[in-house]
Amino acid sequence: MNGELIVFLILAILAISSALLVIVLKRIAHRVLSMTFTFFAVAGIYFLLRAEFIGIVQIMVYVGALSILFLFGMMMTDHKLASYTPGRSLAHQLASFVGVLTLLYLMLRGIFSLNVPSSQDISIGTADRIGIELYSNYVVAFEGAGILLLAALIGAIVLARKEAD
Amino acid sequence: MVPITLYLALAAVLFCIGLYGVLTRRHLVIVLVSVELMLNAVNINLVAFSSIGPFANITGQVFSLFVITVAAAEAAVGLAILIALYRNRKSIDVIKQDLMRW
Amino acid sequence: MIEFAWLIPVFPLLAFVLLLLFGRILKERAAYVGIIALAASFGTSLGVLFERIGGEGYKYVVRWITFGEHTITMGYEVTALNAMMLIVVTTVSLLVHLFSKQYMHGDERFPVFYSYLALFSFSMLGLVLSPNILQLFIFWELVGVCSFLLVGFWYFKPEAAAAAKKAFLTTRIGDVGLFIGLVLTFIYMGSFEYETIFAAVQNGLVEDKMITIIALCIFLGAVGKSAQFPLHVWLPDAMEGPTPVSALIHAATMVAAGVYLVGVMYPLFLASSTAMTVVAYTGAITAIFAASIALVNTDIKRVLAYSTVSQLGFMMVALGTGGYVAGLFHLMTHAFFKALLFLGSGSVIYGMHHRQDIREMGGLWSKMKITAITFLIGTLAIAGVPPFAGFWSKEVILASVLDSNDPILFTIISITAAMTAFYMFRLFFKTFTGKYRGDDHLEAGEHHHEPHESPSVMTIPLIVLAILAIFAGFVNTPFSHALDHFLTEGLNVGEQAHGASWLVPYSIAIAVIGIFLAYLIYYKGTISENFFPNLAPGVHKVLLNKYYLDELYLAVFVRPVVNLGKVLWTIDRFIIDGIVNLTGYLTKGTGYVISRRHTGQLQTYGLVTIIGGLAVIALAFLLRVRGYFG
Amino acid sequence: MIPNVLSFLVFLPLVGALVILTIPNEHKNVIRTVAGITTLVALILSIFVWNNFTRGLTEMQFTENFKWIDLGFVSFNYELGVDGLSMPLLVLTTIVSFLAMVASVSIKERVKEYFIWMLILLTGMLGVFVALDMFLFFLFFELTLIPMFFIIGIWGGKEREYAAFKFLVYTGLGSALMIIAFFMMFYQGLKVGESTLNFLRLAEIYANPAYAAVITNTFKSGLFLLLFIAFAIKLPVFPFHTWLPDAHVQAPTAASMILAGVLLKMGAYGLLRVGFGILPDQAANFATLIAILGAMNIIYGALLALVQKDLKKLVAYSSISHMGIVLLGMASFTTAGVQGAIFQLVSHGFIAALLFFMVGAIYERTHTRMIEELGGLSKTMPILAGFLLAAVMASVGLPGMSGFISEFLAFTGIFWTSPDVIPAARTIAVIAALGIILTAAYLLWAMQRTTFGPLHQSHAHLEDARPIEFVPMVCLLGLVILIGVYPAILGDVINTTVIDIVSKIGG
Amino acid sequence: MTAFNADWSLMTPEIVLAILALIVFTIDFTTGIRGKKPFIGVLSVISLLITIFLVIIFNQTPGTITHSFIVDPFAMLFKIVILIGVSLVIITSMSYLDKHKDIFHGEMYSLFLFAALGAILMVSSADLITLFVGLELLSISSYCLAGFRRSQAKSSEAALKYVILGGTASAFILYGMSFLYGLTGTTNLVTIGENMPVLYGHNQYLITMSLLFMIAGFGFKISIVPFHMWAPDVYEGAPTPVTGFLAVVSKVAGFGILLRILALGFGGIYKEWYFILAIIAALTMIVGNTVALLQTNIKRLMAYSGIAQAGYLLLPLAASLNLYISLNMIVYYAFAYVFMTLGAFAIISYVTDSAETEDISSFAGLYKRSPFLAHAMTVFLVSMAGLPLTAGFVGKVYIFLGVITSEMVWLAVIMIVTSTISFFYYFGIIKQMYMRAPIDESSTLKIPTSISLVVTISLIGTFGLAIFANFLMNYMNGLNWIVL
Repeated sequence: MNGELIVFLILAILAISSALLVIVLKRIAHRVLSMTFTFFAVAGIYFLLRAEFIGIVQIMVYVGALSILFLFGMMMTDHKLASYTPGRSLAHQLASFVGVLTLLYLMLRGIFSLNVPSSQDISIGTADRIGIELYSNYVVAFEGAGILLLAALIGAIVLARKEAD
Repeated sequence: MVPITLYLALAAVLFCIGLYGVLTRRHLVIVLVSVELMLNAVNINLVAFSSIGPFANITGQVFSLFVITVAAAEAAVGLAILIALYRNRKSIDVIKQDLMRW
Repeated sequence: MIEFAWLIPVFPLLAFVLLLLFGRILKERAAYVGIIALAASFGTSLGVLFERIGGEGYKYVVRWITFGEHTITMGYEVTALNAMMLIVVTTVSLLVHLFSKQYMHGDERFPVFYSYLALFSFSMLGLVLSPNILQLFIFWELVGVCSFLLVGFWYFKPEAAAAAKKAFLTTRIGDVGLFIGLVLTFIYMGSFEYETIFAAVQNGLVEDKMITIIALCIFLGAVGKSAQFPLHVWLPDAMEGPTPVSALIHAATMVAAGVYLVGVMYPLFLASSTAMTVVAYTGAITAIFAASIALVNTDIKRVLAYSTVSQLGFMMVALGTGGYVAGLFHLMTHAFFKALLFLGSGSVIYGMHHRQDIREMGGLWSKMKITAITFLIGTLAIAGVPPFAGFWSKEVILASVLDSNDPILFTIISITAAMTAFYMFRLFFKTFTGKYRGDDHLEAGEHHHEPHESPSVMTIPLIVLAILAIFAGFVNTPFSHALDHFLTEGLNVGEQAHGASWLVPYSIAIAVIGIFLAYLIYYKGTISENFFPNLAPGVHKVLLNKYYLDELYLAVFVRPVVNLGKVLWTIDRFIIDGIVNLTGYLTKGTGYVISRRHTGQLQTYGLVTIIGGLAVIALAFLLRVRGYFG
Repeated sequence: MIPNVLSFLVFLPLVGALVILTIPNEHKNVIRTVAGITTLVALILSIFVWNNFTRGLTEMQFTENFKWIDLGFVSFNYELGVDGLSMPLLVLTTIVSFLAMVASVSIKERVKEYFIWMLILLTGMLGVFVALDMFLFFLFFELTLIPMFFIIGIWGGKEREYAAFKFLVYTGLGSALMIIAFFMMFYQGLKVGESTLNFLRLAEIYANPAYAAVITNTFKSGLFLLLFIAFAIKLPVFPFHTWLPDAHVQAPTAASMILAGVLLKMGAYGLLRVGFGILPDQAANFATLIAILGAMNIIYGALLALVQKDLKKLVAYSSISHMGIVLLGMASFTTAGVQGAIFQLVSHGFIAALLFFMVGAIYERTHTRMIEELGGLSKTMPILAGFLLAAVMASVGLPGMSGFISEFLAFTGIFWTSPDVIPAARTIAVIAALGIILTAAYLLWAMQRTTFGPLHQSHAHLEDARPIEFVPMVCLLGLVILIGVYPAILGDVINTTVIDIVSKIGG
Repeated sequence: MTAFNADWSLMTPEIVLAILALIVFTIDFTTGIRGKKPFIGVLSVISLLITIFLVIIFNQTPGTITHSFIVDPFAMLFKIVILIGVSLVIITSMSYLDKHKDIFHGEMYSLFLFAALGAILMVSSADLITLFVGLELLSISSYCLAGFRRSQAKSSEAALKYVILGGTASAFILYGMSFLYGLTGTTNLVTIGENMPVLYGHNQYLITMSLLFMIAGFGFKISIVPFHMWAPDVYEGAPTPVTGFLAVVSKVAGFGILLRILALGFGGIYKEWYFILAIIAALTMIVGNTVALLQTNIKRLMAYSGIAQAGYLLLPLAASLNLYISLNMIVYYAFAYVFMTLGAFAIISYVTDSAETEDISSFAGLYKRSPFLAHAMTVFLVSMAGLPLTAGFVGKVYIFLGVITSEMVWLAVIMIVTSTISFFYYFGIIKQMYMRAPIDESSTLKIPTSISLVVTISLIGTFGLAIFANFLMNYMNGLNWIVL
């Protein structure tokens, strides 16, 4: 059992550190890269949680699609900005830091105050179970999601479309 | 067997890192990335609960599926807006985006 | 006849309305409207008087207003007293109407003048006929307004405008006292009806202290109207008005209203010895005070004005010392001879082309005979020389003062009587005897006017009044107390004093002393005019400046009030309103401060949101813990 | 007997406004006539009501009632009715409004809008006086704000916008306090199971000793204080008066007439109807305060009027001073006093309207309101000067005019008050009485400087009163004198209600 | 019961709207991306009207599909409000689009329709997932719409701010939801609501936290202080009809969903959170009304006024009242709000366009240039200020009465005082219209039919709701709002 814990800790550290790197690194490319690592780590967490399907989706969508998307976005805009020093005023940064930290403290406090027995039998998130659930109880949401993607598509096209012609 | 609280803690940390990123980074792409981080944190929560939560069931993973979808859509739209903005302002520096104030 | 008494005031009222509407068309014919109306009233009041002497009274009232379960009525009533007053008022008024026709000739607002006169006559007669004291007060105020209008008749003269305001305001002060007095009367005696009030007083329903207070309040009103000290200051200024007005309002009728009021409320006063004393002494002080000023004043009308004040003082003394009849008797006689004197002076002024300073006159005896003779009669009357009217009334006053055996009062009155004789004859001598001094005072470019006798329309009233001034006194002499019985019957006003036998010679003596002194100084000149002034220059100066009372009032009352107003206004604008505006600015300020947080930086927004959110939630829970929100 | 006559009366002006809305701008005279006729009809209707009003009844008359908005736990009802308290004010409103309409001929531009707003204003004012439901009352009370804002803000003087906003927000705040008090009052009633917004029902509930446990006296006192402040702003009572001079001075003549003639009265009416009607004991407890404030108003207003340089401001401050008499009368809690207060409401309504009209007429000719720039006006315009003099005399409280009656009654009342209602009543009264002198002082002084004295060169050739101007002047003066000479005509209508109000204390 | 044997007729309106939206989009798609397409606008409006009709038909009888989709009066009324709102917005934008060539017409209409779909889906969903999807459908469409004036930097900037902060807000909501799910094991609000009291007993802290996270998130969507910061900028930058859309539709929908969650999910532990809303409401009213005093840009001003209005709308929730009464108030005021605000926005959109400035001075002398618009605007402003004879007045008094009866006098005082303050800026606009001379005397506005249509409808609504309030009230009094 300890093995699982170790794996978890590795993944967790990986996730957190690469997430921090996203914040602190200078070169934009590096940042996006470290973001990818974060997503990977998270995917790992999912596997650790026996949520295979979600894990795979995570890898496909985030690592696959989104990272590329962000890279494109980064390229289509200027990357010189990357060399800037993080320009927010110190006061601002400090305030944000304090604020976020307080929030984090409150959250963690809540999380550790959690007094429920975590169930022993791990329910395995296989595709079929998810599929059945999806098409039985959440079909409405599913259809909605379809429309949502369409809307996003239209919006994205309209906004990103070149002004020419 | 890893206690659920650790997963939740991890999620909380990621969430806050994302939030901090949103609040302080100048590069808009990174800001968007940070938002994605927050959503990821949420996902960890959901999946953790759905696997080893007190009332473990599959719903959580379905939920996270939707979250991922939405996150993707949001990212796409976000980047589209980013590009439109870049066309207009020739900059994606957050600090420069203050045509409207007070 | 007597039940038609209501017609008496109505005639002038009609005249007033008529003139108001058609004055512009009527032009100077307006005079006839007024004269006819007054003649009618005069006739009616004669009839009323005779019936009243026949012994019948009459009273008629209608409901005026009801509040709660109290009802106040209005109407008219004929009593012995007001029957007499009706005659006095209508007579003088009628004569003044006649006189004015010539005197005001050529004035562009001639009809307006007559309409005012009519309105005044209406108010005065209404006052006299009032069955209760509230109605009396109503007309009391109305006559005040008429006086205001007439004094300010030549409104474009600043002095006139100022004088009018002064007259109204000063009397107003007294009126407020009277007003409070009335309210208290109503509260304590439950009615404004004279009978009820007197009954309440006699049956001791009201404690004496309150009676005194009420009496004094009412007397304050009288002080204002009758120009008693210290509220007398308005009357001399009121001489800015046309002379006939002075004759009618500020000599014969309105100023006497104060005395009349005291007379009407006499039982109330009798019930409070304090009140009586106050009345008596106020009268005495006023009398000698005014007389002393009259000694040195050189404006023919003002001298008369001060003498009026002084004479009113006499009446008050009389009433204050229990001389009910004495006071009212003098009121009647004084009305006649003072009206005579004023109209006389009016005639003189008319003859002198509107110059009033006696130092510019002199030697008019030859130039305007009738005026001079009638004026002399008036002077003799007021000086108290038998057998003229003034003598008799003054004699009774002395009697009642003596009867009250108060040596101080008696001396004051005696001295004042002497002074009266003196200054009146000073006036007469300087005006009519000696040589004409009009030309000495000609200013550059002003050419000589020959003084001339006034036309008959002016002299006839003089003659009529002169006759009255001679004979009016005989209604009440030590030998026949006709008026005495007439006024006092069925009325509880205490026993009337009939002076000791030596009073007649005594009063004659007093008069003669005064006259003789005047004769020596101003006719013979054996004593220089400047003898007394040089003797005590300070006193002379004080007298010339009327004891500096006007200046005093200005400094003590008027200026402080105005300044207070200014201060308050500043406070109002900058502090009270300032606070209001400040609140507005503060609100805007808050908005500004908050809006500055909207920097347009989305990350600031996020930050504010996070911090703010935390703060709000913290606050919420804090308050919760503190026990708000139950 | 017309059914729902009150509704007709209240909404007639609104209909008139709609009619005018359909008339094209350029037909100014048509618009004027329509407005005039509408108001005239309203006036006739109100007089009809006045005549058919049964004297000597305490009950509401001509009542109408139907559920308007049902909220389940309570319903906003449409309830109308008049009693001796509202009857005179109703007629006052129609009369003053009609004359104001006549006075509005001087309005030359944007005639259409102007009359529309005037008519809406009229609806609001009438509604306030006949509404028996708190919500309805509040509705009409607020409704008056909007048109007045426009009238001051568009047709006003130099500072018009400032004045308009000040009026809007300041008196708006007043009605805000009012509605708070109203609903708290309602809620306390709801607690004892009585869900009503009707003034009369609430009066019964609050008088009912059975509920004393829930509706405590402290609560009542707080409520009364709130109400008092709310209405004090409208009345206005020192120190809440500062909106009044601005509004009155800046407003066009007709609006000033209505402001002083009717709008101020709404405050007093509310105080009597709600404050005294529902919380008589508390009113009695605060009587001393009210009396002192009344005296203060009288003196303060008079002193400020004394030093004004602007004739219209002077009149405005005189309004403040005269409202003091109303307070004084109310506070006395005697039939005489309260009746005096109501008399003062009516009489001041007419007198102030007349004064403002005169000032307006003078301003129209001389184009100045500064007292020192006037003077000797009697020479060029004797008739106007004459009427001004009459108005001033009425304002001074000359007997034979309505002002005297109210002063007399109010002072009788305050002198009469039992010491346990107001300890130092007489002292207060005597001090207030000094105000009478001051009133005479500032008004006559103003006269001396405007109509009397040497003529100011620039005003050598001024046109005297026009025929149309005689209508308001004669009517108002006539009414003032009528009431002054035969007050019973008004007194009989109010007396019963007054007795009713007074009888409530200690009950 | 699973989705297969559920009564799908309940969903007819949504389904139909989805289909119609797709049809509209396809037509637009086939007619090329450029050029004016008024017919598309008309089509969209028609489809919305059809949907309203269907809503009224099919949502009369309460019912549910797998407990994730609920139909009840609450849902129905909110749907009607929303759909009316969207239709008015679309009609307004028809004239707006005529002036602005740089906007793709068809796409705009389609996005409006999708947003509407999301909104109505959201208000009638009782399941966190469905709800979330609906919400995001609405939000994402709104992000895009805000940035639709692609040539305008302001527009893009607005969209950017909106999308980033909106995304963060979503994250907050989701984070809160995740705990809710985790502790109950279900995403169904009804079930959650049933377990809530017990649950709260065990995990007081976490429940409160998740609630607060959600309040923060939804607070952002309905722009209440302190989550309102984005609103002014976005409102200013977005195309005016979209501003109207944000101010009305997303706000009302947001309220609907917030109500749904609080009522269904957390109704059991009401006492634990109402006071937070009370404070938020107070702040919202104060901030909104005071800051609005200084605004010179009309759209920005409307943003702050909208914030203040949100404060009023929040009051019934904050005041501890019987839920049904609160719902009465909110729904009534929502109706009033839709009409007065969209009426105002129609006029604003038209006037600011023709003046080519969004400064308040663009309204100068409007009474001369177009009396009708001026008078109408006056009515709407008066209604927003809460003065008589308008729906705003009745609604505000009603809410005020509610607050008083909940014994939160301080809140009532803040409400009434701040709304008195609001006179300043609402009448400030009126001042511009009536007491200022127009910039150029000559120009009289030719009002397009679409605008006058919206204005007229809104006028009728604003007055009708006030005078015939009883119809709506009676109907609502009889309602069993939420089927559990």
